[in-house]
Amino acid sequence: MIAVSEQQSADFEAAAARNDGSLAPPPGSEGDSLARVGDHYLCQWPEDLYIPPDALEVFLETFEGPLDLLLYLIRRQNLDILDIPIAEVTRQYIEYVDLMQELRLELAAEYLVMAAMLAEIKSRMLLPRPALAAAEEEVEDPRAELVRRLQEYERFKRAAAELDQLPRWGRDFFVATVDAPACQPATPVPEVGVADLLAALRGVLHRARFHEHHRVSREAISIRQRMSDMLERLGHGRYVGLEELLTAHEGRSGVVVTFLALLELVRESLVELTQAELFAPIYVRAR
Amino acid sequence: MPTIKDIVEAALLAYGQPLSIERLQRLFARSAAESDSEVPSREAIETALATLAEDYAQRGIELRQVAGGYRIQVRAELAPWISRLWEARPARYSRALLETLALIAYRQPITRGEIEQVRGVAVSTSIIRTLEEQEWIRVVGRRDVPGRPALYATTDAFLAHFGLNNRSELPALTELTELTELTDWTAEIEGESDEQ
Amino acid sequence: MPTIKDIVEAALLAYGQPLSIERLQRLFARSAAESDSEVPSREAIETALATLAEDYAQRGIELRQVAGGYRIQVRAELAPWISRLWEARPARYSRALLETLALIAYRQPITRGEIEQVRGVAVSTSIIRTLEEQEWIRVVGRRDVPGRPALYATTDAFLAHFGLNNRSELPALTELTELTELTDWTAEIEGESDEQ
Repeated sequence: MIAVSEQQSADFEAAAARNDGSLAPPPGSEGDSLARVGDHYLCQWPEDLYIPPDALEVFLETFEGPLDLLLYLIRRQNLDILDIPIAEVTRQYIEYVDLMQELRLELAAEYLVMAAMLAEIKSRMLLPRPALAAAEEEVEDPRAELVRRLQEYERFKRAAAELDQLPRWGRDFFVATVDAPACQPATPVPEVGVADLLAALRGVLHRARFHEHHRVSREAISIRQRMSDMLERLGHGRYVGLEELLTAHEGRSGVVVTFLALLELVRESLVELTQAELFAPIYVRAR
Repeated sequence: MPTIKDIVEAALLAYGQPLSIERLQRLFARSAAESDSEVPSREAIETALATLAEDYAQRGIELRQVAGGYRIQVRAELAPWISRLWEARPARYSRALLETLALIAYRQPITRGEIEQVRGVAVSTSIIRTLEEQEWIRVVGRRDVPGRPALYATTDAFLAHFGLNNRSELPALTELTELTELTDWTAEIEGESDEQ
Repeated sequence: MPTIKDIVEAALLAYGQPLSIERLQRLFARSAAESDSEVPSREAIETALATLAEDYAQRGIELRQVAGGYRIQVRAELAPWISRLWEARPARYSRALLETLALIAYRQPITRGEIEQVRGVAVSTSIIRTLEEQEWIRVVGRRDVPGRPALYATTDAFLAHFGLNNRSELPALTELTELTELTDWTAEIEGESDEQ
């Protein structure tokens, strides 16, 4: 049974004494006692409300908040959610809240808000309704909003339970995977075309106020290209005969380009020309 | 030379996550950008998938359409044997987490405040974090109200985990009963007065 | 009722890592502790594995015996297709990289310092390394100035990538000049109309 302090016991006794006799307690005094069965009040928890104190915290955790507790109270009594006996349910709800407080459990504010809401609905229902109004206009049932919320919550409570029942990866089924040792992730090359290159160059030249560009022509490109080719061909420190570099099959313009490239390489001190004696073969060497 | 079916099967097994038909087609493209004559048609991939499904009919594995793609998985009937491979029992999720997940799944996009409204209790940050770490939910935007709260939605990983192809495969939500059925409450009050 | 072969295959596929024969046997034990009459013999597991290996002979996957036991893996022959699964979306090259490449293409052979001079900013080593790894540029010599800086030039791979037979097929800078001048000119016109 629930352990209660001496002070609380005294309170219960006082409450019980007050309620001795057949007179019904005035509204609002019910909170002093723990429960009411039929027309008398109990100082002890009825069996179906008994929860071992150690388990109460666990018990509280099993409820996902005030709506869940309320649903439990309604469903336990097999009541229609659309037809909640608000007075009864409110009393039971408040009993639970009191129990939580008596056990000095950290009570979430939501539970107290719900208790207040229930009390408010109950008081509104106790107020007499104007007879005419009842016939003519729709007066909303004070329970309507609560019922709506309970229904909505219950839908998702069920949906959550069904979600839990769905076959789940790692519990009900397993995904087939195999190793692919030879399949290394490829590093893709970004798509880039000549146009991108040209645009890039245009940008940089434009920014740099590159004043040479009016001199650069298609030939010039070929010359620069030829300069690279020659440097590559020369390798480092190797002597190559000039005749070898100026090949006739390139045609006149080819030879000219090579020659200009050579001159440019010399000018830029990238290659040196050597000649053992006058009219001897000229050798080119990368510096 | 491997067949389309061989490549599709190997790809599904190697990837371990759902692959769409488009993605499977792209395995055959020479380059990512251009459309390639070697790329099999949608129908060819579908035929390969159908043949695989038939191949697996008498086996412990099955081809399933999940999260908009295809995946090969071990049949649920074999779980009693296969689950012994792992020491740890699969995680059990709290009701709070499942209810939060259900609200996000059915009501997305939804804010934390809206979830709390329905559940009647605060949603703990750890639940949101757990769901985000599982990659079952993600922030898809912010509601244009004061505080600009994050809007949550479920992900493909959520669908894949629960073996769903799309959200319409979620169990149907129970219908809401019309509130007009609320019985006349004066009767109840009268009954109560009788009691007293 | 699944066969031993079905369970063995499903286990290998579900686990995705090598499983020893002992481990596979244990899947059939009623409880982890006691030895069970239902546990198939080593030979029975080996027979199942051999049958699986045969099943896979004409497929894109294979059964391999590795250090920790047996595992199913994708055949190396399928790598060209399967590797594409992990292809990241092609990144975009930075403007800095493209400008550097353009300068090397048009002004080769060129040193890093010269590129920096034109661009007005330092050329990061990672750009040069990327271009070298791509095999689009290479060092063709060194300029005979203090520090002997490397001279960069474009390669055949560069030409091949851009669909050029040789460097003279690069759009001429004259065209570029005209373009630039044209834009400058229109910009001026526009500037004038603004003033009006």
